[in-house]
This record gives sequence, C-alpha cells and structure tokens, in this order.
Amino acid sequence: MLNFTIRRLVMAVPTVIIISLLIFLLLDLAPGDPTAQLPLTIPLEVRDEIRLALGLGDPVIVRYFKWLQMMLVNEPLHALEQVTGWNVAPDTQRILSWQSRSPVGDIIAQRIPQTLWVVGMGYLFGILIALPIGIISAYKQYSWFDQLGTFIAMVGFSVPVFFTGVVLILVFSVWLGWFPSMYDTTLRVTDWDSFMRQVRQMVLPVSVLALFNAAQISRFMRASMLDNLNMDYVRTARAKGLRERTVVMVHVLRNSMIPVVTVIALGVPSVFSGAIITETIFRVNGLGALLINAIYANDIPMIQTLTFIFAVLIVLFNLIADVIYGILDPRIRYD
Amino acid sequence: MLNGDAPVLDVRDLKTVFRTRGGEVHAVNSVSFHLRPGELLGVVGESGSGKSVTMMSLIGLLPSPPAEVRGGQVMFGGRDILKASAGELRRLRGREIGFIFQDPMTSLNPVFTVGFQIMEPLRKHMGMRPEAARVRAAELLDLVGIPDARKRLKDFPHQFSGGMRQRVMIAMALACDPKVLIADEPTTALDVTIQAQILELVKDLRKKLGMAIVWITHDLGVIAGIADRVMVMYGGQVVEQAPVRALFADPRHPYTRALLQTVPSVRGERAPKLKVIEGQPPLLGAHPTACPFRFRCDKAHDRCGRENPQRRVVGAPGHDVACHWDPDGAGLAAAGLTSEGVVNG
Amino acid sequence: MTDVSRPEAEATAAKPFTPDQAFRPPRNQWWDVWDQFRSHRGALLGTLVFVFIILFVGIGPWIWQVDPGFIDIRSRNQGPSWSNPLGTDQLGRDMLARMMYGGRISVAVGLTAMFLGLLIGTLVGVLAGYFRRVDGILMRTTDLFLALPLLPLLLVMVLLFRDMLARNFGEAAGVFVLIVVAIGITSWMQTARIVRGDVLALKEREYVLAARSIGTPSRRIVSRHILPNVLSPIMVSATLGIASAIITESALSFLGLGFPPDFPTWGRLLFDGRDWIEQYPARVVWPGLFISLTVLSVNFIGDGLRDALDPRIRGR
Amino acid sequence: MADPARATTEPLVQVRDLKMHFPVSRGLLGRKTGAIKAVDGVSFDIMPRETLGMVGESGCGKSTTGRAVLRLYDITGGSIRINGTEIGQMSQSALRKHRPTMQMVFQDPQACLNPRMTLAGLIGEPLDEHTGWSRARKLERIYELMDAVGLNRNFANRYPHEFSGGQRQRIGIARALALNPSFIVCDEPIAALDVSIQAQVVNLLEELQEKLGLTYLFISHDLSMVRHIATRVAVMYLGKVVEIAPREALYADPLHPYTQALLSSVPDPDPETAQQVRRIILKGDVPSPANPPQGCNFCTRCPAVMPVCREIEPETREVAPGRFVACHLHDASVPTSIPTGGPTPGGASTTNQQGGSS
Amino acid sequence: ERERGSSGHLNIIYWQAVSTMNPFLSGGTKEMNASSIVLEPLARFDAAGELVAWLAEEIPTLDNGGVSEDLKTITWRLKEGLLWSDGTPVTAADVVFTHEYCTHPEGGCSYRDRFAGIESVVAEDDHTVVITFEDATPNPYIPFVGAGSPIIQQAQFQNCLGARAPECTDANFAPVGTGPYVVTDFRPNDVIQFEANPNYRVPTQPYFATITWAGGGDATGAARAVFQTGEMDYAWNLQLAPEVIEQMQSGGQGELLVDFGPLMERIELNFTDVSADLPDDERGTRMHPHPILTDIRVREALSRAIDRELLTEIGYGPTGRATCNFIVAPPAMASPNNDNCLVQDMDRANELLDEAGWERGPDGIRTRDGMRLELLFNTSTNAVRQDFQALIQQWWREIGVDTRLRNIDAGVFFGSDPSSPDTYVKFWADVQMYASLFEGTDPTPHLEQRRCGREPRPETQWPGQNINRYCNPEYDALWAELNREPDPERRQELVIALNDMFVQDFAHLPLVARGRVSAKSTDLGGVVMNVWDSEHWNQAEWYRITE
Ligand SMILES: Nc1ncnc2c1ncn2[C@@H]1O[C@H](COP(=O)(O)OP(=O)(O)OP(=O)(O)O)[C@@H](O)[C@H]1O
Ligand SMILES: Nc1ncnc2c1ncn2[C@@H]1O[C@H](COP(=O)(O)OP(=O)(O)OP(=O)(O)O)[C@@H](O)[C@H]1O
Ligand SMILES: [Mg+2]
Ligand SMILES: [Mg+2]
Repeated sequence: MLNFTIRRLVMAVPTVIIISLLIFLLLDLAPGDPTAQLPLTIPLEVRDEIRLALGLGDPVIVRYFKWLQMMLVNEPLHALEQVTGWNVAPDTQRILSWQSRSPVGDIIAQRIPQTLWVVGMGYLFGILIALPIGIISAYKQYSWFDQLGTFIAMVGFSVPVFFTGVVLILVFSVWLGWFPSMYDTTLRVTDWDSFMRQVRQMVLPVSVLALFNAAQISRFMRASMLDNLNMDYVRTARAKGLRERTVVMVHVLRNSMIPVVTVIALGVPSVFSGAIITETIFRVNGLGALLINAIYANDIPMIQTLTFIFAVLIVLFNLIADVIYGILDPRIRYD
Repeated sequence: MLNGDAPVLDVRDLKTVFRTRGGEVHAVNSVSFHLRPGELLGVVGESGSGKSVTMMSLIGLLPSPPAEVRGGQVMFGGRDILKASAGELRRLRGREIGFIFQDPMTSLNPVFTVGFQIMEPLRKHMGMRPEAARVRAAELLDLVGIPDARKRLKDFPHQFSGGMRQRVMIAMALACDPKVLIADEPTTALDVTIQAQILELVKDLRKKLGMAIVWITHDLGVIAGIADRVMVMYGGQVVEQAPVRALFADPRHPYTRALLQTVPSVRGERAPKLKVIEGQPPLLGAHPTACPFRFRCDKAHDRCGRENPQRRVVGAPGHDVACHWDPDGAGLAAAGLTSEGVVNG
Repeated sequence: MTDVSRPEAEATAAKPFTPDQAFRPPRNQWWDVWDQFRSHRGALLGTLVFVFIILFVGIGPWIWQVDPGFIDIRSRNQGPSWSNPLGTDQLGRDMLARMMYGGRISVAVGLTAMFLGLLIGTLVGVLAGYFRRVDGILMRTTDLFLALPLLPLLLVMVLLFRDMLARNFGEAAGVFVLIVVAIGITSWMQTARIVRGDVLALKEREYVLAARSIGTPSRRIVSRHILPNVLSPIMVSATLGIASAIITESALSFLGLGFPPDFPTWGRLLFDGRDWIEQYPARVVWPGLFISLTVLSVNFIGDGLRDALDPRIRGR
Repeated sequence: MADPARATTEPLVQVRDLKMHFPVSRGLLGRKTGAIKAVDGVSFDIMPRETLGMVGESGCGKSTTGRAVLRLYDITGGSIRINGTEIGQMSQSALRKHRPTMQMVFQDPQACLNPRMTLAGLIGEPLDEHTGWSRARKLERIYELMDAVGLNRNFANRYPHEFSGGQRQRIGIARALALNPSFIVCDEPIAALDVSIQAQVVNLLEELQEKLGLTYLFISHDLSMVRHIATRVAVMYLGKVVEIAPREALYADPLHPYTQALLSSVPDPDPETAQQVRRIILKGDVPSPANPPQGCNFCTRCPAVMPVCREIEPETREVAPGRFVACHLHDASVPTSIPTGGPTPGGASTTNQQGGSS
Repeated sequence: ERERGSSGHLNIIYWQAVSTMNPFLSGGTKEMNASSIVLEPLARFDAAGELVAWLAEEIPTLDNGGVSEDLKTITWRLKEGLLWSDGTPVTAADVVFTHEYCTHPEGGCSYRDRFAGIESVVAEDDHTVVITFEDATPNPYIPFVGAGSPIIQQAQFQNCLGARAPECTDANFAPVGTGPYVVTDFRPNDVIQFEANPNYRVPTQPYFATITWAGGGDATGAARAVFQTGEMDYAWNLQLAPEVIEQMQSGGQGELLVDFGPLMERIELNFTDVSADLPDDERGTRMHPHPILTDIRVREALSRAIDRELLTEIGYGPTGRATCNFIVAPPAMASPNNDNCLVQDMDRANELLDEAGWERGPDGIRTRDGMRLELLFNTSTNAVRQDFQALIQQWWREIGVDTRLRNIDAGVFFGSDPSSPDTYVKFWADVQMYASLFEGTDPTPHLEQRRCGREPRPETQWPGQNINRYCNPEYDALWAELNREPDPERRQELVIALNDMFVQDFAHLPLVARGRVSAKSTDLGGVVMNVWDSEHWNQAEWYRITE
C-alpha cells in the first residue's frame, strides 16, 4: 500500500509538470490583456510600460521557468517561513498578481478560510443530507420516499445554481429578512453572538451548495446501496438474526460506502476550487471568486497559480481516492 | 415413525410464490416435511426445484416483495413460526436455526473481519461482552478446524481459502448452538478434496453437538455419504422421501430413478452411455394441477396430465412418493389408495 | 403424449416465467429494450416531456412564425397575451419565439457536446481499457484534462479558432462550434473512466476469449464484443452529459463567457431575466422551467435506459 | 507413450515442457519481481480421435494449460505441436491461419456467449472470420451445425439469454465445430450445468467425436465424468502433471498419493459403499502457485511425505507401460520406507483421524 | 455638534472589488476611489468641476503669480502644519518624490501621462514645489491635481522605486496618507477596513469612525444591499437596467445618485478598409479608404436612423442622456448646436442613401455597383450594448443596411495586445461601439486624439487614439490653436467648434452621455456626487443622519 502510494506519487510528478506547462502555455496564448481593465484614458504608451513592468517582455519559455521556480521553490519556502517563522526564504522572488501586485500565495491563503467554510460546509452538508437519502431510497426502492428523493435530487441537479441562489436571496433576505444576502469575510467568531451571525450568513450559500452536492451524492449512494442490498452476505447477516437496522447500517452501508467515499474524495478538489457562481451571488470572496475575478482582469499569474494548485489537488485526490479505496476495501492490495 | 421423537421442525403444506413482471412464480407448492432431533435430512433436486426457497421461507429470509408465503404451517418449538412477528423470527434465526449458504466466496461480508462476523450472533443472541465473545469465536474456529484460531479472527474473509471460508460459515452458524442447522449446498462450490474435509467435519460435529441438519445438495454422492433421510424435490414439490438406503436401493419416482442413473461413478461399473433426462425443467407459472414431471417422464400417462399426484406411502416405513406410477402394482397406483395414504411429512 | 408436448416444453423453457410470451415470433432485441423501458414510469414520462421539448424547439418555430430577433419596442416587458403568449422582453422581442429559438441552441449544445464528449470518452476509455500499453498514458491524460480550466480554455479557443470557424461556418455557428467543442473536450473524462473500468472487466470475460480463440482480431473484438456491452454505461453518461452540457452552457452565460447576449439560449435568457425576477418573474420562470424539465426528463430517460439495457434486469 | 494407437500413428497434439508464468510486479517502479507459475513444465501427447481427460483441483492450472495449448496466451516456454506444426512461438497473426483446426468449448456457457448477438451471429462468427462465403452459404452451414448439436432451426434469431444452460453449451459446441476442427479443448464444459443436463452434453460430445473423428482435451474436476468420457487421464497439481495413465488403470489403481486422495474424496452415490469407504482426507489447501513449495509440489499435503520430497522435485517417469507418474514413491532410485501402491499409504490421515481439529 | 467618529460605522460596497490601495500601480477607477480617502492631491475638482485647493494653500494662477507668464512653470505651496497619518510632517520633498516614483521607467506607473511634458519638479523649500514644463502649457493643472495624481509619502515608498514597486506590498496595501482615513486591514479584491485618521487636518472630521469597504458580488447584489436589505450604505457603479433600479428604489431604503461627466457611449465609423483580403499590415490603415463609410451621406444616414432617446430609455433610463456631441461635459463646453440628431428620421436617412447611389435590392438591402451595403458591428460583451446592437441593427435594416453583429469579451476588446485582432484600437470592423471619457475638465487631450497622424498603425504597433482614423487638416489647425490658448472663454469656444466640426462630419455617432451611478442609503448624509474627481472626494464630511 505504502509502496503503491509512493509509486503513484512519483509518477504524479511528471504529470503535474506537464500540466503546469500546458496551463502556462494555454493561459499565455489566451487573448486578453492585463491593461484592458484600465480606463481608456490611460494612453497606450503608458500601457506598454505597464506591460513591460509586469514582465510580459520576456519570452514565454523564460517566464515559464521563472514561474515554475517560484511556484515550486519560492512559494513553498515562503509558506514555510510564514508558518514556522524560520528565515528560509530571504528575499526570494515570489509570484505577483498583476492586479494587486502582491504575492498570489498570500492572497490565496487569505481566501482559503471562507472557501472552506462555505464551500466546504456546502459539501459536508451535501454529504450529510445525501447519505441518509441515498440509503433510505435504496432500501425502500420505488417507495414514495424514493420517488420523492429521486425527484428532488434531480431538481437539485438540474436547476442552475444562479437561479436557486437568487430565489433564496429574494425570499430569505429581501422578503423575510432572515439572513444577510452578503457574506462578510471580516467577521471574527469570538462569542455566541458573532457565531450566530456567522451561521446566519452561511445559511443561504451553504444550502444552495448542499442541495446541489446532495443531489449528486445521493444518487451514487442509492446506486451503491442497491448493488449491495442483493449480495449474499446480506442474506447471511439476516440469517444470523441481526436486526434489520444492523444489517443495513452495518453490513450493507460499510460496503456501499467504498465507492461513495472515493467519489466524495474525488469531489474534494472542487471544494478548494470554490464554487464560482455561488460565491459571486452571495459575495463570498473565496477562491472561486478570486479565479473568476482574475480571469476577467487577465491576471495571468493568479490564474496560472490557481489552476495549477487545482490541478495538483486533482492529481492528489485521485491518488487519495485510490488509497482510500484500498484502505476501505480489505480485498484490494496494490502491489 | 422410525423413531418416536417429536420432530423439532415440522413443515406442512408450505406454499411460496414470487410476484414478478412476467407473472407469478409458484416456487414452492405444498411442501411438507419434518425433521427429528439429531437427524440429517438430505434434500436433492435439480436447479430451480425450490430447495433453497423452501428453506428460506421457513424463517422469513426471502425478500418480500417479491416473495410471499401463501400458506402452510411451520411448527418449531411448539408454535407456528410463519405467524411469528419479525422480532420473534429474528430471535430464532441464528439462535435456534443456523444457516449455511452455498457460496462461501460471497456469503461473508468482505469488509469485516472474520472474528467480527462470528461474534455478531454471539453478542446479539447471547448478550456476550466483546471479550467473552472473542474467546468463544476462537473456540468455534478451533472447533471447525482452523489452526491458529485466535490470530485468524483478525483476518478478512479474502485471506481465507474457499474451504476455510466455508468452515467460518459453519462456525458462525454453530455459534449459538442452534437446534436446527440448514445447510444450503455448502460444498457445491468446493473442490472434491475440500468437500471431503467439510463432510468429515460435519459428521464429526453432528456426533459432538447432535443438532438436526437439513442438507441441500445436487450431489447424490454427498447425500449417500452423510444423510439419514432424503427428500427429492422437483418443480417446487416433494416427489419422494425415504431413508437414505431405501431411496438408493428402491427409488420409486421416475425422476429419482433417472437422477440416480444419470450420474456416473468413479467406482464400480462404467456405463457405456450415460442416461439422460430429456427436456427442460418445468415452468412454475401457476399452481400445478398436473404432474410437473410428466413431459420428461417415460412412465407418463393420461392421468398425469389431469391430476397432480399426492404423496403416498410406499415400500419401507418412512418412504413416500408422489407419483401415479407404481412399479410394484399394476403399473398405476389404485385411485382409492392415494387419498388414504397421503402423508404429511 | 410425451412426444407431443416436448417441443412446447423446449420452446417455453427459454423464458420460464413468462408463458404468455412463449410463442412470440423472434424479433429485434431493441423491442425488448423498449418493452422494459416502457414499463419504467419515470422514463416514459421523461420521454414524453423530452419529445415535447424537441417538438417545441424543433418544429415550434414553424408553427409560431415570429422572428425571435424582431424588436417591437412599443410592447416591451409585456405579460402574456394572444400575440405574445409568454410575454416580451425588454426590447419587446417575443419570449415564446425566443424560448423556441433559444431551446434549439441549448438542446443542440446539449446533444452535440454530449456526442463529442461521448465520442472522446468512449474512444479513450476503450483504448485505455483494452490496450495495456496505452493505459497509463491515457489515464494520465485524463487526469490532465480533469485539471484543465474550462474558462481560460474557452477564451483561448475563441482567439485561436473563431475567425477560421466564422469563415467556414458563419459567425453564429462558429460560436456554437466553439462552445460545444469546449464543453465536449472538458467533459469526456468521467465517461472515459467508466468505460475503461467496464472494458477492463469485459476484456476478461470468456466471450472475448472465445472470440480470440476463433482468431478474431483486436479491432473486431472491440467493435463486436466490447463496444455493444459498454453501451449501457455510455447511455447513462450520455443522458447525464446532455444535462450537464445544458447547465454548463447556462453557467458560462452567467459568467458572460457563453453565447453572446444577442444569441438567445435558455441559459442566456435565464441569466438575462435574473435581474427582472421581481418585476417579471415569468422571464426567469420559463427558461428555468425548460432547462430543468429537459435535464430532468433526460435524467429519467437515462434511468430507464440503464434498466432497460441491463440484460439482468430485462431478463426478469 | 504406450497408448495402443500410438504404435501406428503420430500424436495429433504434442506438448513438451509447457510453461505459462503470469508476471507479478511489485516495487516502486512496478518491476517484474515474480511469477505465478500457473503451468510449470507440462508434457503430454494426445492421439488422434482420443480424449485426454485432465483433472485437478481449482487453481491447479487446468484452464491455463488448455488455453496455452491453443495459444490464447503467449506462452513462457515449451513447445506445442499440433498436427505436426509447431505453434509454440508463432505470432498471433500467423496463428490466425491455424485457428480453424483447434477450437475451444468454454466452462460457462452463459459467459462465453456475447449476450448481444443472436444465435446465428454467434455460430456464424468463426465463418465470418475465416471464410469468404456468401450469406446463404454461411446460413446453410449454420443450420447444419445447429442440426448437428441438436438445436432447433427456429432458434436462429434468438439471444443467449433466451436459452437454457444446456442449449447454451450446445451453441458453444456448434461454434467450436463451425470450422471443422480436428482438436477441441473442452474447458469444464459441464461444470456450470445441472446434473440432469450434464449427461446430455457429454453424450453429444461423444457422439460428435465418433461422427467427426474429433480429438478432445477434456478438462474437468468431476472425476466421474472424466472417467466416463476420457480414454486417458492426466492429473494436475499446482501447475504440474503428477500422473498420466489410461483411464481404467488410473481409476483402478492410482499411483500418485494425490491421485489416490482425489479419487477417495469423490463421494459415491451409494449409501452402502459410501459409508464404508475409507477416505484419505488431505489437510490444508493448495499452496499458491506464485510461491510453490520446494521439492515436490505436493509435499505440504502429502500423506506419504518423505524427507526427500521436501528437497528434490520428482521427475515424471513411466512406471508401467503407458503410466507416467511424478513421485518419489515410484522412483526406484529413491529409497522408500513405505510400500507403494496401497490405497491408503501409512501416515495418511483417514476418516477416523480427521478430528475437529488439525 | 458632529464630532470625529460620531457617526460610527459606514458600509460601502464596490461590486468590482479594489485590488490595491496604490493608485499608481492600478489605474483603475475603483482603486483610485478607494485610495482617494487616504491619499490626497494638491488640488482637486469639486462637484461642479471647479478646482479647489486641497493640500495646497491655494490654486496657483497667472493672476496670483503661481503660473509663469510663459506658461512653463507652476508653483504650488503646501498648507501649513500638514501631517501624514503617522504623525510626520508633509513636505515638498514628498511631492518631488511622488513625481520621481511615477516617472521611473521601470515602474509601470499608470498615471505616468499626468507627468508628461514635465522638465523638472523641484522643492524650493519645505512647502514650495515648482514644476517646470518643457513647453508652454496652458493647462498646468494636471500633475498633482485630482484623484489620479495624489501625493505619497517619501519615507514609506523610497525603497519602492521602479521594478521594486510591486514588492512593497505592505506600503501598497496600506499607504500612509493625509486623507481622512487610514487602512487597518486590506484584503485584495475582497474587503478594506478603514479607521479615522487621528492626524487629519480638520479636527472634527471625519465623522465616521470606521469604514468597511466591501468588494465582490455583482451589481444587482450591491444595489439590493443598499435599496432592499439595507446591509450597505453606499454602492458604486450600479450598471443595471433602468426598470430594475426603479423597482428596487421603490423600497425607500436608498436613493440613486447620478451625475453626468464626460463619459459618452458612441459608435465609431471606420474610415479605412478592414477587408480580410488585405495584408495584415495594410488592413485598417489609411492606405485603403473604407469603400462605404468614406461617403458622408452614408455616415449621416446611419446617424439619422438611430433613435437615441429610445436607446437611452432602454439602456440607461435616468442614468443616461441622449446626445449628439463628442464633448458632452463640462456643461460649458458642451455644444448646443447639434440637437437635430436626437430625432430619428428614417425618411431623411433613406433619401441620403438614395442620393449616394445605394439602391435597394430584392432582400431590402441596398447595393451599389454590386457591393452590398453591409457592415460589421463590433462591441464588447455587455447586455446593454447587445441590446443597443440589436436595436440599431433593426433600424439600419429598415434603411437597407445589413449589419453583422459581433461582440468580444471586454478583456480582449479593451486590451492593448498588439497581436490580438479584436482590440478596439485595431478596429478591424466597420463600426464599433464603446464609451470613453477624459480626465479632469479639460478636453484638449481628448480632442487631440482625432488629429491626423494619431491613428493607430501597424508600423507603430497600433498605439494612438484616433480610433476611426479621422483626418481633417482644418480640425488639426483648430486644435493647434486651442492648445496655445490660455483664455478660458476662448478655449470654450474652440472646444465647441472642434466638437461641431467632428460630429457634423459624422465621423462618429454619439449616442448617450452616461452618468456615474451610485446609490446611498437614505440615512447617509453629506454625500456629494462628483464626476470630475473621486466620488469620495469629500468622504470626511459624510455622516449618518439621525433623528
Ligand atoms: N427472487 C425471485 N424472484 C422470482 N423467482 C425466484 C426468486 N428466487 C427464486 N425464484 C425461483 O424460485 C424457484 C426455486 O428456486 P430455488 O432457489 O429454491 O431453487 P434451488 O432448488 O435452490 O436451485 P439451486 O440448486 O440452483 O440453488 C426457481 O424457479 C427460481 O427461479
Ligand atoms: N491472467 C492471469 N494472471 C495471473 N494469474 C492467473 C491468470 N490466469 C490464471 N492465473 C492463475 O493461475 C493459476 C491457475 O489458474 P487456472 O485458471 O488455470 O486454474 P484451473 O485449474 O482452471 O482452476 P478452476 O478449476 O478453478 O478453473 C491460478 O492460481 C490463477 O490464479
Ligand atoms: Mg439453491
Ligand atoms: Mg478453470
């Protein structure tokens, strides 16, 4: 297992390098220009200077290697320095955002908490809702609960998030005034009161995301449960005189969770990539909003870094999913 | 009859039906039999003849829907367990009636350790603490002949070979000292040498523990080796029942006869050509009003198409058959005799 | 007597529990699929709705001959009336016509992007599953595509290919091709993984071995024995693919990167109507409803198809 | 070998030292570090019109042997001559030409038929591959084959799931016959069938052999069926053939301790004898072919094991005319303390000794 | 009775979030606005567009001797006792440093053009700065004037010159300033926290103690937060459909602030041929005049066919005004002579095209000598612009002009990448629509853009702002006169004359003068909308209305 993990990790390195090159070239090829956001009053000569100052004068390949070095060496060192306080990265160059001219690493670090809170919670709640729905739907296949669950899951999947989001804001913020329509990233949770405010501002975005995630995961859960409910060992468990609850919740569930857990693991990178639309609607300035903002502003270093991190996470979680599979399923041996 | 003990299990007129898209499937039609303490009842019959369904209907293991037990009585411990509540049935299962299934590869839950799975009924039915249950589980593994039992409790099923898994299944079924053990083709998936191991084990355990066993199999050889009494099923019905020697010595039903002739043997004479039962198993679409074997039967007669033969006592004590044909008599059993000689297990 | 009845026993043995079907003449197995499909209530309803939608966008414009781009500025933001059954938008364009026209594009995007994704996904999946040598590289490529960001990709493609496509297909079709291709090539990975998994399993089936023992070459083994048997996961991917392509297109519209605003698609209409949700809720309800209905119906069809294509289920 | 037919004719199939190792890779870079020795040095001949039965426990390499002989695998070593042609190292494309002469019938009649092809398509597939015949010609041949195996012509348009197990196996046989092969490997053709159907298939195979002059390699773990159909029997254990003998000799007087145990394990459908026969109950399980024991493969379970067995691998030798066995007990050069030939050699664990524990 | 900090907390929402507090490194309006409450210039424009001394004691003029007679130098005097927010005094050296900072060749300063034509900036003493221009400069109020040219602290930025500028993240995010607020927390593109500057020169101001300057979301959400939920007090740049604003406003929680500056939405008509058949380095150059649009009758017809009032009503409602002028503000410089275009006149348009020899074909599209009257119409991707495109397409179709519409992502359209074929500068289309404006109140540089020779050309990598490649020697002569003229009255006349010449040539088609649109909650007082400077120019005076 360990061996397998290490081997896959080693094999992931070239993949990640190729991905980084592709992403870099792709974004470099992309049209658009960091100065497009500037007011038209700024003359073109000045724009040219700005472009040069941003480093656009160098050939692509030079910029790529510079970037790669900063991405793989300097940024991790800085992160280390920040965490530990050791002086390991004195004055090395960092990847700078074109928009804010500050290190992208710092901005990303700043965005992670709210992304995790909102998108992560959305994912978590999605899972928490999805599992029981999936289990019951499968256990009572074709019952009204199943039909309803299927229907809701499909609606959750088929209605665009920007539609549900706006409707929720209209109903709960504008008409009822229960929850704020905007997320306040500066809120510090220090006491009960601020905690409640944090909860209230999370309710809407989290429920939109949870609905969407729950829709998908509950389908997987249901299918997986159905696969396992007819297995021979279920009959064995029943023949042992176990309670139906135990049969389903211990024997069937444990087996059904194996594929579902890997599916869930594969979805985790999307938590880190943020939920662009939901974040935009509820003004949760997380990583998704950061990315789309960077795309609008042609802030290429930011886009490159974010997509690269995302790519690494995908590769990593693919691996994690495989490993989890091996851990959960004692039959699997990777060697 | 042979022996005076009251049966531990007495099944009368059991009927089980599956509702499917294609219509109803009458999988078990008025099956009656009994099981006496310490006895080993062998059940044979071709695939689909209703052996498994019969046994599973007894203790409500069939998925419902689509299965539905339509009628009959299953007397166990003095009451009709078909009428028992789900909770009562659950207390019977594993505690009073143990089950062993055919495929040891799939019948164990792959993600739990063998120890956990053996301990489950102990903790559930006997209320044992985990430590006590573990000790008992190790004893059980030891009993079924798995070396190094305590250590192997921590292993997962896939770490055992097929024969050992079947032993684990047996250990699990024996965990609570059930009065009745139902073994549904426990050796069919195993190799002959391993099968021999298991058969020896069962014989041995019977001697030690003395429970009553129902042993389902295709293999007449297995039956011949271990059974006290044999029940032959065909098309969801019991067609013949007899003490083992009587059945092999003097089969009365044409199906039983054919069955005995189709199997070649490693010992004895080698037949130049194998006997064949032509045709296909019957459809179970409706409750039978005619003999289900009539299309494949070389003794078939008009009456077989009109009337489903009742079981009647023939030959040796405890030997009964459901057939209109009578090899001893004038070829056909007298009409009057059948109704009189109807047996119920 | 025995002889007489034997053929019957023989003939009916095939489907032991369906005596009523015993004497049906032999027919194409797709009929069986259809029979099974028909008995799935959700799928049937889904098909009805989907057919309705196809008719609505397909032949609707011939019946309702209003130019979706025609601006009648005097009657803007109207509610439903006889001349505009679904009302009008902020320029007085007829919403019904726009829904039909937009639906055409949305459904077409869904279908073509799905086909494209399916094609690539199946190809990659089959190759990776069947030929061990290319498995590693193809699966790493799949990882790579999973990591590709759709939005920048789309922008790059717009830059690189728009002019060429516009020359060859015309302006509108060019954008269409771009979006479809972008969605298609960023959505095949799931299919590829599923197909690969299935092919890996199918490859070990005995009938593949049997074909090899006859001397069937690999490419025919794939086309004759493997592909038809991965059909059912592919079908399910297909229905999911249509749904997610439609949703992706609308999300792109939301981000301002999808079809241009003068190019009505359901996603675009929904996005444009979003601000008017309080005054003219119909502006969002209709496109929202149609998107959801399409996705829903296609999903239900997928469910039914999966059941219908699964011989184990069909056998019952 | 001492088959009576051998004096007059050349063997149709000649297998020498056949090896089929499946690589096991482990380690950081997935290097090949070991092998599952599924078949490890198997030799046998099959005379024309003869049936060689092959028995052994699950996983001992029977199927692998069968498949390797037909070159469905690229074999690790050894030679295979069929009809005088060496095909051991032939490339798969060159083999295509030779495929018609050698065919296979598979164990699971359900699994070996593509569920999405009609009966006509299934039987016709070999014809499509190897003949350029017209549709009508092919259909005629298909009907001919269906008649031969006893399938009603009306079934031509049906799908496999519409047939019973026995019928499906007939389809498999018809397919194998389509190209007029001379040699057919039957890989447990009856294992998946119900007892009442098994006899039908076996009879059909015998009939066809007589009519068409076929040669079979009949793989099975059902010793009684093998006794019925085979002329000679090879017993395999863990990738090796431990004993080959003419049928009657083998069943009457098995020489190898494994053969003895195997035969004694078969339950006899006769309560009179069944309850008296003294069984040799083997302990434990078959070792893994990836990691076979040193010396004789059977030494871990052998009731008559000797110290030499754990060191030296016994060679196959002809101990009586036509009888080959690989066991030190029958090797004159090895001093044995145990007399040979007895049905239950000393030290064997018998029924009585097999207790609840071991 | 209002004290510093007495109004408590203020919430501002910028749906386009602020990415840095150093306006020199961004150049965006949002960054300029945010930094304007921290960093201040010597003088700025008030709501009427009049100059007001800010950090300077007074506005230097010819009359008070602050501007030299030869119009080559201007002398600014700083107010006495000015302190940076860190308590150190503001000196002339800071002003000189600011010039140095922004003109550093590697710095990429966005407001470098503000310092164009300057020979030197010298600190005469601690409080006096003398700026010397290379040429006579009739309008010397560009450097250090307005929100785009504030003074930064030398102490803080002296190690951040040139290429090092971006690395001074702390300074860029929390500059030390003289304005009413100081940054306490800055998160790029997310949120800024301000608190009152303890060293602010007016002791009672600012009234708000703290400000949260939130960013992100979308315009609808921002408007909703002010108008409907009351979560925010002030929202900037609400580009929303008029009906939507109207509906939201009816809630009564907030009010709309609109004022009109020089921002004007227009259609540019290309005077050069952009046919794809031409080689790339000749495409869109004066070498090849446009086959259709060089005819003034066609241009006029296109203009006449447009109903500007309707466009305004649909696209901008109260936040726009139909216009026919190139220079739409300040009011004194807006020409009164061109109102006839405000009325759509299809008949006249048809007549003009008939005269020009364009005959209607069977499909209703005009042709001349086998050439179809067909135009490619580009603009950036934006809902209102696409509505305009659709409407205009329909109107033009009515007069027999076929229009192909194309919209381009704003990031590309307004970019300056010379290799992109889609920038508005390259203008490889027949007509294109966008809005532009000029800085401050002086349109001279804006008018200068339309001179001959200022057109973008491939040889020079497409710089230049004469987007439509207009060339009229009379215009050039008139502009030269304007550039020499110091007299304000005369300057106004000249501007109007230039404007009239340009628009009466139908060289481009003005459509709508667009206002700045913001919203404030009803209990926010002291807000004075200003289109000539930052909207937050008087942030210190904002207060909470309490009753
Ligand atoms: N879930 C079900 N739905 C419909 N029919 C069923 C179901 N389970 C069993 N049957 C049918 O009931 C009949 C009896 O089946 P059963 O499993 O008892 O046979 P069996 O004698 O145990 O056969 P085998 O030897 O193959 O195990 C068969 O015809 C079978 O097809
Ligand atoms: N493709 C393969 N890769 C690796 N190992 C294999 C492969 N095929 C077979 N083996 C191994 O080779 C050994 C022999 O397998 P084989 O299928 O020949 O046994 P068998 O005698 O046919 O058994 P059975 O009676 O169960 O069919 C087994 O241990 C099996 O696990
Ligand atoms: Mg059974
Ligand atoms: Mg095998």
